[in-house]
Amino acid sequence: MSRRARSRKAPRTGVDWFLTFLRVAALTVVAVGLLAFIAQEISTDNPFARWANPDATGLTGAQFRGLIVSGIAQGAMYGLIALGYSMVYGVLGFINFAHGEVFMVGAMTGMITSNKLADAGYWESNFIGSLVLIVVVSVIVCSLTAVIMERVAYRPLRGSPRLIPLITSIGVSFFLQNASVVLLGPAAKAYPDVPDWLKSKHTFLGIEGARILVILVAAASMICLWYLVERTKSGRAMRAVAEDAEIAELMGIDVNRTIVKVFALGGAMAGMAGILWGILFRSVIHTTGFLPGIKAFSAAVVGGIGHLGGAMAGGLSIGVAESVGPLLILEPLGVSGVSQLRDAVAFAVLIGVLLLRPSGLFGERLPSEDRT
Amino acid sequence: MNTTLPPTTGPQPEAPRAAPRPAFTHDWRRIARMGSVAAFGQVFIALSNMPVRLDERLIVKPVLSLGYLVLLILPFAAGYRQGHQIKRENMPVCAPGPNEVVGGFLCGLITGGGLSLLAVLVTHFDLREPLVNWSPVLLDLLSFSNEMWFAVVIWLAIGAGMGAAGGVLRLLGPKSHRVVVTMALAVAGAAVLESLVVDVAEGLGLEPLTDRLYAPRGGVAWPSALGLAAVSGLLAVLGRGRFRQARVRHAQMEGAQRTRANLGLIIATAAVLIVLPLFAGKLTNELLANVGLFVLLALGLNVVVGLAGILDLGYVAFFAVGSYTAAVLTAATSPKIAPEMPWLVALIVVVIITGLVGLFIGAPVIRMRGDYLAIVTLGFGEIIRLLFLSDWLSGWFGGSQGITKIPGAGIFGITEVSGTDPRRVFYLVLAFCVVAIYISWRLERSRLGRAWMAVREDETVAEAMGINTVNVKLLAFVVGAVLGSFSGAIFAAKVGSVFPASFLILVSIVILVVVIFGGMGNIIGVIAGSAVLIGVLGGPKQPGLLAEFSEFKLLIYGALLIWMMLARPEGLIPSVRRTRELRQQEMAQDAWLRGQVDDDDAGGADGPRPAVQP
Amino acid sequence: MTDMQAAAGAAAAGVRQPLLETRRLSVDFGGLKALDDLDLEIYEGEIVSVIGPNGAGKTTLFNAITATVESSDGDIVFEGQSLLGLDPNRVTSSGIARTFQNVRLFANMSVLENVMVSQHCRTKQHAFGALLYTKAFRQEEAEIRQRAEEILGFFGTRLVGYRMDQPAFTLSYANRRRLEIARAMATQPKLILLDEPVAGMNPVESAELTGLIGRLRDEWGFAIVVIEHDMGVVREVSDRVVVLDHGVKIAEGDYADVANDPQVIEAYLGKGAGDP
Amino acid sequence: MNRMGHLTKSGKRRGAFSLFVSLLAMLSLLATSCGDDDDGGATEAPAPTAAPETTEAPAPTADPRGDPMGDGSLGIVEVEAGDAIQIRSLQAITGDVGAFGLPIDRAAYIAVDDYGQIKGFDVDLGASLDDLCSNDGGQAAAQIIVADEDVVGVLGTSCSGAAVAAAPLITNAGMVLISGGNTSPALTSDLAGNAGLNHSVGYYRTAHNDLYQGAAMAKFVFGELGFTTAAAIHDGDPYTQGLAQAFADAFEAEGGTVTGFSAINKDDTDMVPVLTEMATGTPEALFFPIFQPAGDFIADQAPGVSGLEDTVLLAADGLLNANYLPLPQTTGMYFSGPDQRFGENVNQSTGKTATDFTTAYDERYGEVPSSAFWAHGYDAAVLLLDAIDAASWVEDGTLMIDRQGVRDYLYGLRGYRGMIGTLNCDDFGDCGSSKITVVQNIGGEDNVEASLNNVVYSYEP
Repeated sequence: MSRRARSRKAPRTGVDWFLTFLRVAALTVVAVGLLAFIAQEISTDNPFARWANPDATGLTGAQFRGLIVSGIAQGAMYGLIALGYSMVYGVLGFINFAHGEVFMVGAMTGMITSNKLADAGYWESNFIGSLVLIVVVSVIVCSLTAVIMERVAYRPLRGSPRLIPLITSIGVSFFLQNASVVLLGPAAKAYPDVPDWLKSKHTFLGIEGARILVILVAAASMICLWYLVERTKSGRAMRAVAEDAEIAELMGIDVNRTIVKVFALGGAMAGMAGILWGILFRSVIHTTGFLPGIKAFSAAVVGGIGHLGGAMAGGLSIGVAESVGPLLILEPLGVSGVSQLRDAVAFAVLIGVLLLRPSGLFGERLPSEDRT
Repeated sequence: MNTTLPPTTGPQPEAPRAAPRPAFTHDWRRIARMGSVAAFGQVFIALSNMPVRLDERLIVKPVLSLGYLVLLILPFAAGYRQGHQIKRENMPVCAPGPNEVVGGFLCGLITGGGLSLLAVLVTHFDLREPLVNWSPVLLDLLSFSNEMWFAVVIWLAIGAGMGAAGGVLRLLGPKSHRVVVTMALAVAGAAVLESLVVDVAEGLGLEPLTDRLYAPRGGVAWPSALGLAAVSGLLAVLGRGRFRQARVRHAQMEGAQRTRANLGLIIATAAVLIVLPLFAGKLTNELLANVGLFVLLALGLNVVVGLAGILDLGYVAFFAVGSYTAAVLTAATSPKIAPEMPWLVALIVVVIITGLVGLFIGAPVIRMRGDYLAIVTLGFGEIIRLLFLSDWLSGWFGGSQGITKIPGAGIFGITEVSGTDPRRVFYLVLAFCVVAIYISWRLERSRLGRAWMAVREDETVAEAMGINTVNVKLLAFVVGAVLGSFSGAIFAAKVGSVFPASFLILVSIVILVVVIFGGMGNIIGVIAGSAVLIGVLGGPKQPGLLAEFSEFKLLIYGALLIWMMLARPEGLIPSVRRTRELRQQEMAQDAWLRGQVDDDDAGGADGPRPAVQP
Repeated sequence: MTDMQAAAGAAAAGVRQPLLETRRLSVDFGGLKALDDLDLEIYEGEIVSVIGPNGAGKTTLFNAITATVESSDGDIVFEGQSLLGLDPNRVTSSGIARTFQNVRLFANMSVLENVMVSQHCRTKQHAFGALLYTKAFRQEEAEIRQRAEEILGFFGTRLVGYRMDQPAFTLSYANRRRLEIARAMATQPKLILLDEPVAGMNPVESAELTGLIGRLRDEWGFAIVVIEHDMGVVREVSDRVVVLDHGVKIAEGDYADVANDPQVIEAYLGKGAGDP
Repeated sequence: MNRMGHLTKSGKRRGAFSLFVSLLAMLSLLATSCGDDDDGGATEAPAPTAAPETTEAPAPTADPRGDPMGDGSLGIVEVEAGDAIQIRSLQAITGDVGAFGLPIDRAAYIAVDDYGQIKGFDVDLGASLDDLCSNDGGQAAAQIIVADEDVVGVLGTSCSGAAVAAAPLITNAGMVLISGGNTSPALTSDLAGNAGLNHSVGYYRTAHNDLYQGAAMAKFVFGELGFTTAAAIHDGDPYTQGLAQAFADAFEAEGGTVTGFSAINKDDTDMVPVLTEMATGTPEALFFPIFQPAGDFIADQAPGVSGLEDTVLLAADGLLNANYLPLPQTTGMYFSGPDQRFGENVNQSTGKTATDFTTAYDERYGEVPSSAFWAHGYDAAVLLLDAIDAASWVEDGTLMIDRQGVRDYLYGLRGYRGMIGTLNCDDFGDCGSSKITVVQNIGGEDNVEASLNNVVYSYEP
């Protein structure tokens, strides 16, 4: 059903007409906003620029670049988290809602370890070593968390109606988030200060070092993961299970083990993202995982779920869209206080993509039973 | 092997009982595993500060506080649980004996060991950073204000004792079992319901009674606790399981008899709900009103999730739209909309607008796969809250300053319902709950309701059977939205102000927990779920009877959701249909074993009707 | 059954209009042609069997007719109206019902409810009727129920009695197949598409069902298209047999003609499977 | 024993009703027999049900009153000998806002202890209630409070949103609500003699009105720093939005230009978009009266955004705390807030100074107060106790408290020397000292105290 292309047909029912209207309206809003923005950039005295928003000022090149870079850095983290969603969805066909919390656990672990290291003085004296250490610790902790989660909450539910594991994962998400509150306290917790080269803006093209680091590490992780999944035996097992678990089992693949590996890998990626988050924003709180988690899932869907490259691309799209969207499209349209609507823009991107291209930018790769 | 498998529901067939197992042959790994899991849980609870906070709440004064109770329950449960025998076909069930007690003892010992270890660690290491509750206060609680070694010994002893007690519970016959459970429930219930009981007793002029029952400043006084236990134990003995019998009888009733019985129950419940608030004070009425608001929300979500099988995580959007529409239309202070409408008139507009918003949100999402739909609705819920919050639309909705000075809900000029009089709010909520119950009850048993169920079962086939799944699902979405908006409109009139902060995603999740906990697809279950969760633990911003839990409320909600899904996915009070769905394999097997499945070679179905229906 | 008489009259007059007609119907699965330029006519009151080796495109044909998959080319005409572009539910309400190869009941609804819910497209009462509990609503509910019981009664004692209130998943395999047919009947179609109705049944059961298929046409006036592997059943029920291979119609005619068609024999033998 | 027999004989046979009756009988029997065991609780305050009744009767024309305030129009609360005067504390004590409300809540307990008895009667604060920093939370908690008709006054709330819903309930019940943390102008007045939208008679506060703080910051930026352009960011909280708006209005009134006014969400971490939005107006100063952690990110990321490199960062009391000031990126920032130079201010009723208070606080809770309004909370509590003292008299060993008298005392308050300075209540319940200071952060772990005292501008209307 879901694969049925409807493009060939004209709208038939009221719902179809409405959806067509929505698609057109969404595209119109984006187009008009963008045009007004471009008009603004050409000249702020332009009547078209002033049409909706008389106070419009436009952006300078440096500001625009800043927006894009911050969007990419943020999006790279969404992408890393999205990989976990995408892999689990690809294999088990359900949203592990709690994956965002695994990311939070990673950021928290990093915070605790780095503060201990800072107390011991090692953080200042050997920053790179400390960084590697906290990454290792956080990756291990996150993988473990993900694996335990799978064992305790999801494995007993395999084969039950679809919504059941989804609801369970909402429970797990809630539990982890609030466990962090009661164990670690509700206040935001800071990472120790990072060296100046991460904060300085003169590293490369005036981009902050931390953002470059985030983008590089995310890219590297992505490549490693891609290699693991596409080029190794375990990776083949994963893809086989994703394709059809029953047949994979018949072919002698240990499905449980493979699923555990998928969770562990997803957890590792989330742990990595958690550390990057900590390095970039240097503060973590129990809700750190929730919205980024949902946006990361949106990213996975936007990219085409089950598709690794798609997850990354989706993450970058959502990151950049929520970064530039408010100023590029909403402000020229005369909306005030646009930054407040950032999350709304991110979700609007998700809805828009699903409206225009239901299987995501790169197409879905789903377990066989979900295709029909 | 699978310990997470729930015990099957319904009465177990009486299996032949073999002689008790010897006292010291155990599945040691099982004991070690259960003990350490429980120990881990103990340490988690201790470090979550729950015992310290809950220590303020006395159950039996001065012997037992809720704080210690939560620490005692785990070793007890572990001890009880390890005595559980996995039933296999043709395997005789061993009669319980010393084996269970010894096993419980060991299990409890390991569990208690967790806290003992914690006491040692707390003394020697300082982990206050990052574990905020790693403090001398905790040690003080664990050691009963003594030295560390005392804590070590006492928790080993307590753990072992509770574990053994759990084992002993296995030894008891069903009758003593019932008596013990009744006694424990009576005392715990009296303690939990304290403020409610006191409040109602005051209205009935029974203060002398409650003054004796409860110690000053809370908790059941220990002599009263003993008395209460004695009385309830006695009642349990005298009752001889009549309650259960009555339930079984009711379950077996049919046709007119059943209708009569149900009618009787409904009338009795209605009478209690109408009369009780008259005698109860503000406290009880406020509680009832809050529970009622959530019943309304949960009934609405139940239509969407329970009947049509659409997991809507942005349900709070409709609550918000209902509240804001009512606020904008009725409040004189609201920006933009000038003529202030009476509440009832506004309600009509609220219904129309929420219906439209339901359509607007529903149309794009309704064709999506179930789990995409969940996330996208969540996104819509957030978008709507952000729009209400935004500076951009603050000219309409007040932005972060919300809308205040919302007048109460005037009912035909007879009365005005506002937050100052929770009793009236409750009656108003009650009236709407009745409407909502009627709507969901009638729709469930109509052509539309059947179509919803078909869609929930198999959308492709439903479509192939001529059901316009898009329209049908959309209608479920809209009906749910409208029911939710009722709650919103009452909420606005009750609180007298609306702020975007009342409409976080959290609310959606809490409503979902309520529906799941109560039993998806079942009206009675949903009501019971709200009463227990919202009434006792409290809602997102509403205190419950156990206000001390407020810090841990969400944690408990999360744990409850997981546990419910693993152990009892059909909920507290399941709908028959839902149970079937979730336990299809088990039930099909059972039916087969009981010979209910027709054997085609043996001819048609005109044989004798089987005695028990699944 | 005046329709039938009219159709028969039309047939006699030589201007026999097919009930269902596919014109150069093609279905494309990413380059793989599951159906290729298929022309097919089904007339009123006719039982047509569609046979062919596995993967011949039989179920795809059903799916294309019921709009479960999108056809890439050609046209499907039912009673003179094109079905292209209709949603599956509209196809059903225009008068085509189907069963599924792998029985797909509403497992947790009772037997009776399964049949009642399938009358959805033939009934009108909406939410307001149910809420106000109007006379029309009650009347319609009673009618739905009565019709459901009547349909279930068609299967003898198999599905009536206490079994009507049992959830569908408790039924035996054969009864599930029967219930599927009952459900299809409840949509009040003119044409029923049966996808391997006797698959997995023992000989006694399949003989019984074969009889039922004939009665479906005779007593209820449905035109029927059957996909079947059991050649005994095919011989028994078919007025006409259509043979598909690789999405192409390779033969058409009565059973004897088709069974002796060299192309058909090759299609089966060439696959090395089955014996026509 | 007769009734016991009744229970065993007939309770068995008759249905549920007789069981119920027997249960009641049994309970009362039990209760009478254990009646003497209550002495364990004698030193503790009585349960609410055992507490005395409120008489709605008109005030006695009696002479034993001395000259207490009030005319009895709102009823008299009678406290019998041995019972305690009931007041309550309603603050945001859990969650992330707990850091703000908890010190105010604790201050109330310390104040009650410092104050001692009133006319020989103990004061009971009961268990703290949580306003959850929201209107619905505030209302639910207020409902619990007003269910107990013996309560005279309530200390709270922490958040203005909670007060909006709680104040009408509490003041309608004849009680007073005194807040140490609310600053919204809507709760009192616009300072020009017009009652705020949510003003209730019987509501008071010792915290300043936002309008003062907005004006103070605006005057500082325009007058002292000499800037003519500024931008403001809030986080969607009623408090931060109100303050940012007050600043923007005041700044324009001074003659400056507000080049940007926008908002973030509390959960946001990447501030580049909002900062870029602000940067398009190239403001000389950026005011963000928000909380942590969002405040950390703004201070951290602002210098990196093109157009804001040299913008001066300004924040308010929400960030003026020991967690924020040591952050390296906040060095040099300006913060407006209530005047925290309590110095040797002595509360005239308890004789305590701020130092006494913080010592006591540390002794009890093992930490320093985590927000700026604890002293306001302390003064609020003492004001309530003073008002009760002024409006009460003892009659036949019973303490009579005139609810109207409590209000009269508070509305008439002039020149009261509190810990936060001199308190005067206006007709709308604004009692705060209204002294606003702007401090500049010196920076570093060890300079928090010094930074708090590094006042660069002070404002008093």
